Amino acid sequence: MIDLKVKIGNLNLKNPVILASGCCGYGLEMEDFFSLEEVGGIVLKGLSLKERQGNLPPRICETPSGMINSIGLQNVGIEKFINEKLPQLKKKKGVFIANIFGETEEEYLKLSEIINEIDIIPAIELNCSCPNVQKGGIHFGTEPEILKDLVFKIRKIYKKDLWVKLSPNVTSILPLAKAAIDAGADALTCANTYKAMAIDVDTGMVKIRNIFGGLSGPAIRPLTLRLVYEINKNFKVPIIASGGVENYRDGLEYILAGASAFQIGTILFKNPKAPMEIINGLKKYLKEKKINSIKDLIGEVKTYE
Amino acid sequence: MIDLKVKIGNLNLKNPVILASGCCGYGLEMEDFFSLEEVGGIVLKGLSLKERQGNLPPRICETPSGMINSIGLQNVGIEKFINEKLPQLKKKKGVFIANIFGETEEEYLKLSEIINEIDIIPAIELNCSCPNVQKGGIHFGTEPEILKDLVFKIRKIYKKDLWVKLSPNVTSILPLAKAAIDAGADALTCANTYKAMAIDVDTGMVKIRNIFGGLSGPAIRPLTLRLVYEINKNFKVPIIASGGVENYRDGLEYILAGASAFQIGTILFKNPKAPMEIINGLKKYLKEKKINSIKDLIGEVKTYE
Amino acid sequence: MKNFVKGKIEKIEILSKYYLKLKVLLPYKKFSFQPGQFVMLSDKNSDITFSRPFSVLNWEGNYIEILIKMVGKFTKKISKIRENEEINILGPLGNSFKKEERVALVAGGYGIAPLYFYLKKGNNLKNIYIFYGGKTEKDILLLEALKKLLKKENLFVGTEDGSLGEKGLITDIFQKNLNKIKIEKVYGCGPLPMFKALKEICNREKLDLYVSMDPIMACGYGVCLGCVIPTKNGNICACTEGPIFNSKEILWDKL
Amino acid sequence: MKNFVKGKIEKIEILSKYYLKLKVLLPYKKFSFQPGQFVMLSDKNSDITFSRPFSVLNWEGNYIEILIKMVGKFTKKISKIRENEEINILGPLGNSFKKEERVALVAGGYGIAPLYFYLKKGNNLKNIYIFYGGKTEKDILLLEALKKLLKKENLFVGTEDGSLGEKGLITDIFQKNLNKIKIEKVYGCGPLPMFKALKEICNREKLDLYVSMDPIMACGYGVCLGCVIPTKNGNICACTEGPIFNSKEILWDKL
Ligand SMILES: Cc1cc2nc3c(=O)[nH]c(=O)nc-3n(C[C@H](O)[C@H](O)[C@H](O)COP(=O)(O)OP(=O)(O)OC[C@H]3O[C@@H](n4cnc5c(N)ncnc54)[C@H](O)[C@@H]3O)c2cc1C
Ligand SMILES: Cc1cc2nc3c(=O)[nH]c(=O)nc-3n(C[C@H](O)[C@H](O)[C@H](O)COP(=O)(O)OP(=O)(O)OC[C@H]3O[C@@H](n4cnc5c(N)ncnc54)[C@H](O)[C@@H]3O)c2cc1C
Ligand SMILES: Cc1cc2nc3c(=O)[nH]c(=O)nc-3n(C[C@H](O)[C@H](O)[C@H](O)COP(=O)(O)O)c2cc1C
Ligand SMILES: Cc1cc2nc3c(=O)[nH]c(=O)nc-3n(C[C@H](O)[C@H](O)[C@H](O)COP(=O)(O)O)c2cc1C
Ligand code: FES
Ligand code: FES
Repeated sequence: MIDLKVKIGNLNLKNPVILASGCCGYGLEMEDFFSLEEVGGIVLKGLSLKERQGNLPPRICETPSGMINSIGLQNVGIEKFINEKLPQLKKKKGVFIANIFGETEEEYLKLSEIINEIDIIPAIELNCSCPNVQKGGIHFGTEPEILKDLVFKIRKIYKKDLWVKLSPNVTSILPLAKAAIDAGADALTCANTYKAMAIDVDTGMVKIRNIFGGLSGPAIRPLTLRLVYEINKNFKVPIIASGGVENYRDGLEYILAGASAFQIGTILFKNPKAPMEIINGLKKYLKEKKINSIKDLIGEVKTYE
Repeated sequence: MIDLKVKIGNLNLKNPVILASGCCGYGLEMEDFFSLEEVGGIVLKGLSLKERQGNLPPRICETPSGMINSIGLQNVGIEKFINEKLPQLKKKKGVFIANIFGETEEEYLKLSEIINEIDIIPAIELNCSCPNVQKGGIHFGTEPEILKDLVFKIRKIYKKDLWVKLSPNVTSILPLAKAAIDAGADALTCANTYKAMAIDVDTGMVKIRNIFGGLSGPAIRPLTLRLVYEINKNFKVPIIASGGVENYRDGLEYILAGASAFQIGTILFKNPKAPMEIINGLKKYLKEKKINSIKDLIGEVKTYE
Repeated sequence: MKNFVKGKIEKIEILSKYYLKLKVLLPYKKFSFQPGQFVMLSDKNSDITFSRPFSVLNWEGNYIEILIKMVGKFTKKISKIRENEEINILGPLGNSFKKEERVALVAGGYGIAPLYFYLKKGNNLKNIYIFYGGKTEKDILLLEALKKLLKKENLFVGTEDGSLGEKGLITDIFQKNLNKIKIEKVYGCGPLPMFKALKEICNREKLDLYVSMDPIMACGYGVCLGCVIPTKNGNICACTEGPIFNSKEILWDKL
Repeated sequence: MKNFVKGKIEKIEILSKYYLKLKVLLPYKKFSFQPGQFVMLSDKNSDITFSRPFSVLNWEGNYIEILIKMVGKFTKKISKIRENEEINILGPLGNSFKKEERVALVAGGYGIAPLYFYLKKGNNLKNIYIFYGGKTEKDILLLEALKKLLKKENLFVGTEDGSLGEKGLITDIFQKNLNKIKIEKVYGCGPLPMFKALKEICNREKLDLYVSMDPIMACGYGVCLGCVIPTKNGNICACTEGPIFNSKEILWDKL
């Protein structure tokens, strides 16, 4: 029997395929394509304390093997989430993880407190790396001391699993990984999007109203893969990779580099059934290679002597 | 008459299309495809004091819309360059720029001194950002103080134009840009490659023997474009963009973002005639838009109010 | 229920220099399309990140037809697809044009697609008028089919260079003929400048205007939040709550 | 002089499940190819970063033929190219096999291509032997053409599963038949494991071995330095100073 189960901190996941935050709505949108319990986990659209309208369009543009987004963290806010989305999610099986962000420490803490009480949510993913919002956000993710402080305070309030999603827009990711681990993170999500821009040469206009946005998609996979590898070489923490996975082979690159699971985001826009294809691909790969458990592959990349 | 001329520091270039270091050999290799004086400039393969064999293969691999390289700065060394390549270059017309790197400050200084005496080379491009070599290289490019010191010392020795090629693998490029400008750089090349890796999931091996290499090609264009834009917003220095230009439209993105010229590297591998296509494309664009000089486009990107 | 399936190219027809028509066989019959709804298309070969939205031009039984203007990466490559090859289809998506007794349809360019479908599915076309414009005659498509559906008095065609129909902007032609027709609503489908002119006319004439917006979309099913239209009720996804909006709701100056 | 031109696909022939043959029309006659030389191919549609190296299988007048094994991104897509479509060609590239009187050619897989070209261009094939191996009969190509060129005694075919010719590794077959033939040199073209076995045999038998290496290449004309082979004289570009190397020069354990 092929075993795709993985463990992230205290969480046992059916398989290592997790839907990335901001790319699968509140999970419910995916139900037409597969049943939500089929995937390892679903990270919900980033939640803030108050409802947010996000940025004005244009918010997205295509780039070579990727895309830039500057949604501006549009979301219904925690209250509406609890009143309108949660009752629906409660009817589903599936592992739902809350992705949260704030513009102040207090916001983060309040959100964590509230989500601590939601029984169907076993983990929080802390988005401290979103490059889209002018205020807050970006600071938490690039300064180890600030990050450590934030994670530490949330850790005291929040009793379940805490994932910290790192920003890749740094000279070295290791001090930030260390800060999060030292402050008590159960796992690291590596990583968010890369700060980018694009220009329409026909009109001379920036393609994103906010000028800058975050680059995602296959283009960034080699960059994030190196980050995952480096973190794994230096720390013992479970890693959830996120960046440019389109198929099971891309996911395996991350597993071999040291990730215990991987998220899929951008590919969902073109192929909402990608998660099922990836799960089947992983099963087939393990079978052909006569490997029983995907756990046996984590961090097993070979290098030249 | 369409005018493609641009000025970088004290250098007048025929057009803004420059061949990137490490992607066009010593220039001579391109002669089968166009005559060397047709392009704005040619940055020669990175030179070190001593000949270098570079890394063992595999050194390159393809990635989505890009590639990773870890050549390890293989080159003939300055002596052989002067004895074997220079006499050939002297017979050609064309703007040849030396790209140099060292593992110590002394190496950089000695190289600069020697190149200062070569009359056909009007500028040095300082490679302080190559992520491939374990010793040296990387340090100079990520610490503003170290960079400033290095550029300052070279500036005193080297009398012609000095371009500093920045590393993009930093939290913010602005302190490094400032360091180079303060120390007397005539122009900034923005930027080198992004640290990356890839794994062959069939064999479980890293695809690059050295594990890490530098990502180049269209995949990185949105990332480097944002760096060029940021530098241009903050400083008055001439910028030479480098990253993922495949056609005239890509080059124009950089010009609009604030670059005075742009380099083309990776595309040469697939299309050695790309420089000519790009020059023709620029001419056609300016003609259609009824713009006389490409200089009128530098930094002219429009943003939403 | 949205379906994500592989359709089979049954026919590909080049209509003019810029336009082609695809006939795509759907794998089963669960689909049901209303006029104004769209599908997202993608294929294995064109290296796109986003799937691409296209209005349904016609739906019958187990196939749909799509009218495609060749403007960029995907639409130019799709012209090379061969019959029997597969294409990914996600649909049906979005809201639709409500059936009305007295309505003027104003179409520009590929905007004809959903409005043609509207006519096709209508049963009483007596008081339905269409104003269909383009730059040149090359932009006017399906004219024979339209003539079969509508009486001459109900069909207004215009081109900017006068190469077909009346010369002028279709919105001007619409304005000029308003006194001849009796309508309650206007459905618009076309480029932004057309909408802006149309909106002025409808405001002045106190006509309800509904427009089908075409922002860049990545997913088409409400998860990327890339396709929002700024409205009085906030930023609203065109793919799930549009693409058809009451013109009065839209904050036009924020577009 | 290297030419970078657009060739026109004159014919595409699927030879077996994994192999196809392209006949490409060159735009002019400046080209001249020696056996062992290669070209770099690229096209507009497949989203590749590197152009791809392929040996010349045959060159006559204004066309070349290329044998392609469908293994990945580019080679699988190229199988969909249509006649009269264009393809970018850079060539001629690399060194070539020197003409010899008494030589054994050992070919595995697509390694047959340059060796077939060598035979084609040779005039006295009396003392030239070819050992041609593959996994199964599906990997053995051009057999009829080879039979036309060579006498039966000079042609050795083997497959690992015995489905065609002798059963076994072609290097074992080579070893076994060495006493029957009189040669001075060996030209090898095939996968790395074949080279390693061949090298042992040739060392033992004191035969000069030349091998055609196939590292990953990006440019093919000496500017990327991606294709180096570690040799006693340092890291040497296979595209400009190879692809054919004296086996003794190569540092095999560094590959
Ligand atoms: C609800 C909806 C229905 C549509 N129906 C049709 C239809 O029936 N027939 C048809 O031909 N097209 C239709 N479109 C537009 C179509 O989706 C775009 O033309 C297509 O996505 C362009 O893809 P491309 O890869 O060829 O162009 P790209 O290479 O992506 O872009 C080429 C140019 O087109 C612009 N562009 C890209 N997407 C859009 C867009 N959504 N709207 C306007 N301009 C765009 C780009 O900014 C660029 O300047 C519809 C769009 C929407 C949102
Ligand atoms: C001098 C030379 C001559 C060649 N002659 C021929 C020929 O006549 N016919 C032919 O079919 N092939 C030939 N090859 C090999 C051919 O270049 C590769 O098979 C091709 O580049 C693969 O491209 P792809 O996009 O289909 O595969 P990719 O998707 O790029 O790769 C698929 C798999 O093939 C491997 N691969 C990629 N490039 C090479 C390579 N250069 N050598 C070995 N494995 C590789 C990859 O690692 C990967 O595992 C030659 C190579 C060289 C260097
Ligand atoms: C449109 C869009 C919206 C996103 N929103 C969020 C978000 O709300 N919170 C977050 O932590 N990450 C967000 N991300 C980042 C993704 O979760 C993911 O980490 C990133 O896109 C890289 O993975 P991918 O290449 O598979 O998309 C968003 C990404 C995209 C493309
Ligand atoms: C194979 C290869 C070798 C390179 N060697 C050098 C070098 O010696 N010195 C240097 O400064 N940059 C070097 N670069 C970086 C390029 O000059 C260029 O800045 C980078 O590739 C981004 O541009 P591109 O996307 O157009 O290739 C090299 C890049 C490649 C791909
Ligand atoms: S297109 Fe993705 S939410 Fe509308
Ligand atoms: S393939 Fe580029 S140097 Fe040989």
